[in-house]
Amino acid sequence: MLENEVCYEATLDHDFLDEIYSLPGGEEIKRCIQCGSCSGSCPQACQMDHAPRKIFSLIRAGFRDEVLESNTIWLCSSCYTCAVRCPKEIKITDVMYALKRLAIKEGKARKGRKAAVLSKNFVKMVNKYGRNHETELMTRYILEAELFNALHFVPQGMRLMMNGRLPVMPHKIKNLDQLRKIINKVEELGEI
Amino acid sequence: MKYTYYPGCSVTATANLYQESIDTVAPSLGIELEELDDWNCCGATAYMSVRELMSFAISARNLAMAEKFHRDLVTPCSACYLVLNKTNHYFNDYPDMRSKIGKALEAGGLSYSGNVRVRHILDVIVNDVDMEKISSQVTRDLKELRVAPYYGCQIVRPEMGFDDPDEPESMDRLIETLGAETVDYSMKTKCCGASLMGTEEKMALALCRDLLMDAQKKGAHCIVTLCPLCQMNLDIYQPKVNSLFKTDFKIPVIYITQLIGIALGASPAELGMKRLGVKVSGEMKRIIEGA
Amino acid sequence: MTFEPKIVGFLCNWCSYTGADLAGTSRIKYSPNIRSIRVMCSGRIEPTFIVKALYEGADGVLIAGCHPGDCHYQEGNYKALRRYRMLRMILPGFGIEPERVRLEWVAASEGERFANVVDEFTDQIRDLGPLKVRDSLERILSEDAIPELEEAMEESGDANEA
Amino acid sequence: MRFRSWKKLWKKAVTPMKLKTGIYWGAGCGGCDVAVLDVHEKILLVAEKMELLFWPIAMDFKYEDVEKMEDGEFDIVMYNGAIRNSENEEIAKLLRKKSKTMVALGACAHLGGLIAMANFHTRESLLNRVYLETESTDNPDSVIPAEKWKKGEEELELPAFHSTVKTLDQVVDVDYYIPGCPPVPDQIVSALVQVWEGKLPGKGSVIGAGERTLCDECPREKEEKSITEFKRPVDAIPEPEKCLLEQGFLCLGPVTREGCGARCIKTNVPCRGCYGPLEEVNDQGLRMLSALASVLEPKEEKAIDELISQLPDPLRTFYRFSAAASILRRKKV
Amino acid sequence: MAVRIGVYICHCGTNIAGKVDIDEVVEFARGLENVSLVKDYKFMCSDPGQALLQKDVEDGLIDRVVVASCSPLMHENTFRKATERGGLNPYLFTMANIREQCSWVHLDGAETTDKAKDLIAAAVRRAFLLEPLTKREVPINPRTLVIGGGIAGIQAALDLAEAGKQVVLVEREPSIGGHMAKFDKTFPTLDCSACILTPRMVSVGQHPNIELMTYSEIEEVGGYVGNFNVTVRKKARYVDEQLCNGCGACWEKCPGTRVPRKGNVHEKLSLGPTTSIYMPFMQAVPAIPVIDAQTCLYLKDDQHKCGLCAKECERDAINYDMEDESVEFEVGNIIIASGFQTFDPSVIKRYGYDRLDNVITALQFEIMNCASGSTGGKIQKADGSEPEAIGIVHCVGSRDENYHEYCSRVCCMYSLKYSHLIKEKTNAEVYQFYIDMRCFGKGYEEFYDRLLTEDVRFVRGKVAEVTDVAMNEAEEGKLIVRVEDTLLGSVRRIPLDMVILSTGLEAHHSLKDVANKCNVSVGSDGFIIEKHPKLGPVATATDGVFLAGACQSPKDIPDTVAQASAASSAVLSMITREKIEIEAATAEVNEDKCSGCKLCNTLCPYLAVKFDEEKGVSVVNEALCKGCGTCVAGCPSGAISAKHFEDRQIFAEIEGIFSGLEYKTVSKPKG
Ligand SMILES: Cc1cc2nc3c(=O)[nH]c(=O)nc-3n(C[C@H](O)[C@H](O)[C@H](O)COP(=O)(O)OP(=O)(O)OC[C@H]3O[C@@H](n4cnc5c(N)ncnc54)[C@H](O)[C@@H]3O)c2cc1C
Ligand SMILES: Cc1cc2nc3c(=O)[nH]c(=O)nc-3n(C[C@H](O)[C@H](O)[C@H](O)COP(=O)(O)OP(=O)(O)OC[C@H]3O[C@@H](n4cnc5c(N)ncnc54)[C@H](O)[C@@H]3O)c2cc1C
Ligand code: SF4
Ligand code: SF4
Ligand code: SF4
Ligand code: SF4
Ligand code: SF4
Ligand code: SF4
Ligand code: SF4
Ligand code: SF4
Repeated sequence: MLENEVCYEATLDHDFLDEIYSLPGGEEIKRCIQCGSCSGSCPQACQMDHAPRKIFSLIRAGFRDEVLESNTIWLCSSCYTCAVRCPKEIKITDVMYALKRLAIKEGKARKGRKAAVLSKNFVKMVNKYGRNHETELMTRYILEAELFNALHFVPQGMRLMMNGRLPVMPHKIKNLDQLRKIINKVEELGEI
Repeated sequence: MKYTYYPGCSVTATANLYQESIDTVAPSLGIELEELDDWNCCGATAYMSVRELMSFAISARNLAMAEKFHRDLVTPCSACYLVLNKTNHYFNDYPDMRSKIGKALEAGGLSYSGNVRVRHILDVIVNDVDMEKISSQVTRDLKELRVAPYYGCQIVRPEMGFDDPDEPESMDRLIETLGAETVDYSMKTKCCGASLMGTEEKMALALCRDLLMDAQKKGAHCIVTLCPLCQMNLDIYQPKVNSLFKTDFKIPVIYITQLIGIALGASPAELGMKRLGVKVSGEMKRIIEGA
Repeated sequence: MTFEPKIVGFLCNWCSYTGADLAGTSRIKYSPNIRSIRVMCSGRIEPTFIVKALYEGADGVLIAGCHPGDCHYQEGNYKALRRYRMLRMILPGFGIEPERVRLEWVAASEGERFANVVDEFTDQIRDLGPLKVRDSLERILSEDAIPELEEAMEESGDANEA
Repeated sequence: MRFRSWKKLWKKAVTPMKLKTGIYWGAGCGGCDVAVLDVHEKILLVAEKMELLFWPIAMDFKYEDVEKMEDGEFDIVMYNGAIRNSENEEIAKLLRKKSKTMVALGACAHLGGLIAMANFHTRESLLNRVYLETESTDNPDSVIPAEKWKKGEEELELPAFHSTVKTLDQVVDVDYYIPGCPPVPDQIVSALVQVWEGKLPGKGSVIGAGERTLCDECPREKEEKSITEFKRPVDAIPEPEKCLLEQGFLCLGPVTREGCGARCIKTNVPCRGCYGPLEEVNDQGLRMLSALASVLEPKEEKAIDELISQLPDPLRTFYRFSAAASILRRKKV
Repeated sequence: MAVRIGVYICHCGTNIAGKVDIDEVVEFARGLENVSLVKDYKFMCSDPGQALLQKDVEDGLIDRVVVASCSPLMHENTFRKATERGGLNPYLFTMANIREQCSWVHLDGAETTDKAKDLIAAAVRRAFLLEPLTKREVPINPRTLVIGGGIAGIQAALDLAEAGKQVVLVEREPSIGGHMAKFDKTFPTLDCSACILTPRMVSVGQHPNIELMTYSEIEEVGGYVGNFNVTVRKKARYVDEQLCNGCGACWEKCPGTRVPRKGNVHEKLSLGPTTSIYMPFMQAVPAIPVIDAQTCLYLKDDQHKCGLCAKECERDAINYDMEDESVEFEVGNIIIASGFQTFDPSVIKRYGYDRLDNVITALQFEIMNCASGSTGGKIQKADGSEPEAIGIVHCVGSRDENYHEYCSRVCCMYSLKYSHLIKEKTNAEVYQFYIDMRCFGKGYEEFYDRLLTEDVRFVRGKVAEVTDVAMNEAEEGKLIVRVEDTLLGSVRRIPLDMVILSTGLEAHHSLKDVANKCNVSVGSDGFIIEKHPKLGPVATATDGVFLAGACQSPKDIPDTVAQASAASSAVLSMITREKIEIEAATAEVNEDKCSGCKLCNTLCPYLAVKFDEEKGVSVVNEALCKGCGTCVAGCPSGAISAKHFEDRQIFAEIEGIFSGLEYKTVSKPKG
């Protein structure tokens, strides 16, 4: 829709801006002046479908799907460079997180499938043990997302293993029950 | 000086060499770290990508447990440092978050009032420890060693207040205190790709390449870092960078606490040096061992 | 007959009184229930004025000043705001609904707004009903009252003479 | 306001005859009577100048005896306590009739005093609370005292419990006021001296106190004020040298007449306002509210509300002693 | 004697009479206490209407006047004057507004008449308690103080001096001229800055009506409009202004270095000599050098090593023992024209200022480009070579929440100016990195248009960073600007030889202090707050203190000069009045009641309430008070009263409104 076509207002989602704006961390987004300081600063900008600045203009115009389906949000490495430089103090990185969550929730994370798989498994690890278990995490990730590419991960794994940096057994925290109660309570309260 | 210590998951696994060196040097610096009992994963950046409130809630469990000690909470991991601080920020500045997190903690029999100060171990070393005390303990002459301090992202950004987000200098100062020479290069706060290494490897490798290249060009013998993820990307993936970009980097990437240990005369074994992917060799080896 | 409240307005000279005048020059009609008193600045308005008006018979009191940032005397309106917020806190203790006192910012150009505010406020007070503080006070006191001494003594059988 | 030493004043006192004096106790705690006793050895000197005819707390003298007196026979009557019930009021009227000078002694007679905080309640709720609801009440039959009580032959009449606490001057004409809860003994003496020296100010004046507010005699350092938080003395210990208000402790000194010697302030406790406001001030509570609100720091409605919500019970703090003398006087029903 | 109030009810044609039953109201007014006379008339404001009340006053029939007619904002003054003409104090008059706030806004009916009655009753009660007030006038000292000798101060001082008025011009630097003296060319006309400025500077230096005090600072300002007392500290310049003739012999031999050398260039660009004794720039006024005591070999320590300049000076003008000196004088008005300073970009670390050679500020570029500057007007890199590509980075420190939120207004234009100047002098490519191009003045858009044809490369985007890390051959040894070209949507890396940071304008570091001393406030942006953004842009909330130039907000030279002339004409209008009437309805502290609690001390917007330490009470300076009454409502002792708006007067009005009800309260007059 974005390319080579007239964009009809009726096809846009004009509540999108307010939706993001009302999330914690999104409170400054309406003030973006499209200066491009964020895109200029972003180490991943060139690989992104839309560099951060454009994400904000898309949000403003109501291009909901374009934003949520873009690879942009999955290429953000949380370096926060954009956020500290933004002249309007927009918490760009936090907005990226919000978009990631929205994309996962709505099943629009196609381009971020791998990252989403990694993240989801990470959550599983933490919920299961209370801590991350990197060996299991990587194994699960490879099985789920990179099965055909598995060999690719071997050299690094080996290098870690040989230097005694990959634990075999997970560490379970003692009061896992407490952690689960907290998690369940959040589930019950609902996200913000 | 006594602190509550939050190691973070990586330090117990892929970054165990970091922990080893911390254990070795902390006593000499007069830093007493008491590990927070039964701490859990802070959620890192991954958890936050799936569930926000939940990630803050589990992260706050640690803060709640730490609060009763009335001491600063110290972590060596930049990601933990960021996440715990961010939890504090969202907890303290967004009333809705605060009340929900509060309720969740309550379900676990905990409560938190938002008053734990979370600090990175670098902050503690450069700001709480007397620099002269460190320099007086230096036994190895590192004057010829050219060290490229690599700060990475999450210790200085978003602005945490103990150093400049664009031009941090606390580690530079520390390196000089240890008698080594800092290499002034522009990439010291540029991103290494972080967790993208898992999902978008090529992109992350390119970032590592730029970084290694700049450090090498400016004549660095080694890169010093303070984040498990940075260290892994630059160290374990260095061969991959070489094969992909036809480069020939052999730059050891060590932790700042390892460098401190070296300067103070600790043995490589005590510092976990043998666990490095890219081993110390050449000029650096000569300087360290020759001294 | 429906109850017609009496409302006292305290208006600052520069914005609100001028705004009220503008409603006049523009011939905008509004309820005749308000009687305004002009002061130079909303910062001059003391809580005693408001309470005094309620005591004397007002069913509602409107305070109006320049919008924040526009005060002719820079910050008088902020002082008015703070006094107003505090006064609202204690009025219920005297059995008076805080809604009977209202603070509004009315600019010199807001004649229509002034008229609307008065209409709205009048309706609101009309719904609340009459206040009649003094009525209430006098009624209560008369229940308490004992006859003047002389009468009392006479009634009790001229104790003096005994 | 500086007072001359009472001794010097004493020597100059030249009233030929002893003043016929009465002291009466209305609805009060008895503190004012004790304050009169607290003049200690000076009470003897008082006795030299005054003939105490009537003082129920200290001597036997019946109401009938008063009733028998000539109108205006008392040179001076000092009435302490507020008007709470019909007896208080009746006797106030009687004493007024029998005295040349009527003095309201103490905060209760002057302003209603502490007990006038009852005016924020109705008579019914007060009686219910006291006789039925308090935690320590044991009243299985839910008896509330009646004004008339009859058992067999015996008939007992209790004074009627008024719905509204009044100041003395709300029921009789008052010539002078001696403020304080309780008044400072020295001040009582110096007020009496004024009486027999015949150096009284205009009718209706406050005597035995200063002409400015307490801040004037308060020894603390005063600076420009900007209040960002409120604290209670239980929350923190005030710095001893600095103005309490500036530290966030709600001190009523600015709206309270001086003369007490800043008793509370000197013990690091904020003034609670017992000496009442100055003459020009119509309503002590509102005046304090206005002054206080003027110097709060925040400007935004939310921040203002947040700050003032830290005030513990503002109504009763502002009107601790002066509810009955305020413009509105009581809760409207 | 009993008070006799006269009530005059106006019909205003049918404006009032059409809605309000005049007869009924007249009847009602007659019944009011203390009213001894009631009249109604068709047009009270007409001459016969005024004569009506004037005569009754003259005849001694009444001693208080109430007119029930239109709004006081309309005719209060008219009737006050009539009252005064009749021989009564004008403050013994008051009005009831039964037109704007009654007949015009309500329907025909009993309510409207009732309201008119209430308003009249209120006015009558108020009139009963009114007190006579005397208007006071203070003379205006015709001398004016101008603080700051930039183009704003120069213009204002000359305007006044030309009109024959005395001016004292105080400048903190050794020479007047301000920023403009550092420029070579000015936008948009590109006229030579020195050519237009120097003659004015000289006129200031020579004008018989201007007393010039350079290298001086304001120490204290007391008093009020028309009568300020000023204390100025003249800093020691170690050169006697009377003796020196500016020959320059001293600095030619001076071994001290104010601006040291680094390689073959100076560490800092400088307009004047880089020695310890120096002239700020060659056209300086006064043309007297000054010794920089920090670097002078004689003055910097007790060794007194050098002393060469004293030997060189044939007129014995050098005086190493000179000390700061205090001067006091009186003026009637003050114009603050102390300008701005530029933003220090070293805090934006990613732009590399202070770290990377050839990253310079706009002001440095101005000096570099100035024919009399240290490079002789040559645009060159730190190593002396000519740059091949220059980038100009807009909005440095401006429009950025991390630094200054506001737009600095002039940097877009001077950046364009630089493009042109660079193109004129070198073969370099020029890049403009901008967020928005703000060219709104007369001839500005045309200037932009012209630059578009001069092959300047425009890139819309805020520069992310300036780095020296080369990614390819072409970038080797260059400064690289990384920026998103937002119009293309792609990130660009542009290799350059020189980067000019268009630093914004910010309030001068001394401005807050000057403002404090002059009793005016600065806003959150640091600039002085004008009286009204539209209608009082040259005045301040304090009478007698005016503003000109960039101390009010960033502005360019045309706006600065316009404002300076406006300020001087505002001052002239004050001076020609000779006297100024001071508000009579002011606040007043009853010293017998004030406890010195200081609660009121922060309340007055004009700082009119001050604490008198000696008496231990607060006092209102009536010359400063404007009668808002804020302090009155704040005083817990009731020690402050608002003349003409006293508590009891307002209480009486309230009682009046309700006097129709069964119960009545009557406030008593004072005493
Ligand atoms: C890099 C740059 C280029 C510019 N180019 C142009 C241009 O081409 N065209 C254009 O129209 N505008 C230009 N401007 C804007 C122009 O500089 C201003 O409009 C003008 O200088 C404002 O004059 P001023 O007198 O208000 O302030 P200033 O020029 O700053 O003068 C203020 C004077 O007051 C003195 N002073 C400061 N504080 C005190 C004190 N406390 N006591 C006594 N004296 C004090 C200062 O020393 C100074 O001499 C440019 C600005 C900059 C920064
Ligand atoms: C749509 C619009 C919105 C604006 N909004 C704002 C705003 O929000 N804020 C702001 O600051 N500015 C605003 N402006 C700008 C503002 O209108 C002008 O700055 C201002 O009106 C200029 O005032 P003036 O007296 O110079 O001119 P004018 O307002 O044009 O007044 C000139 C007067 O001269 C009379 N006149 C003309 N020729 C002759 C003649 N030959 N003989 C006698 N009389 C003559 C005209 O009839 C007119 O009464 C706005 C402008 C426009 C067009
Ligand atoms: S840096 Fe901030 S203001 Fe600029 S484009 Fe990005 S989000 Fe918008
Ligand atoms: S935080 Fe994300 S979007 Fe921002 S600069 Fe870093 S990678 Fe890019
Ligand atoms: S406010 Fe209280 S503490 Fe402060 S000066 Fe007044 S009496 Fe003293
Ligand atoms: S300080 Fe205040 S409360 Fe205490 S005795 Fe004095 S007047 Fe009463
Ligand atoms: S005395 Fe100072 S100013 Fe003079 S020539 Fe020597 S160094 Fe220069
Ligand atoms: S004038 Fe131009 S460069 Fe200066 S702040 Fe405004 S927009 Fe930026
Ligand atoms: S507020 Fe009143 S009592 Fe206090 S210092 Fe000011 S004038 Fe005096
Ligand atoms: S009335 Fe207003 S202007 Fe006058 S002194 Fe008081 S606060 Fe200041």
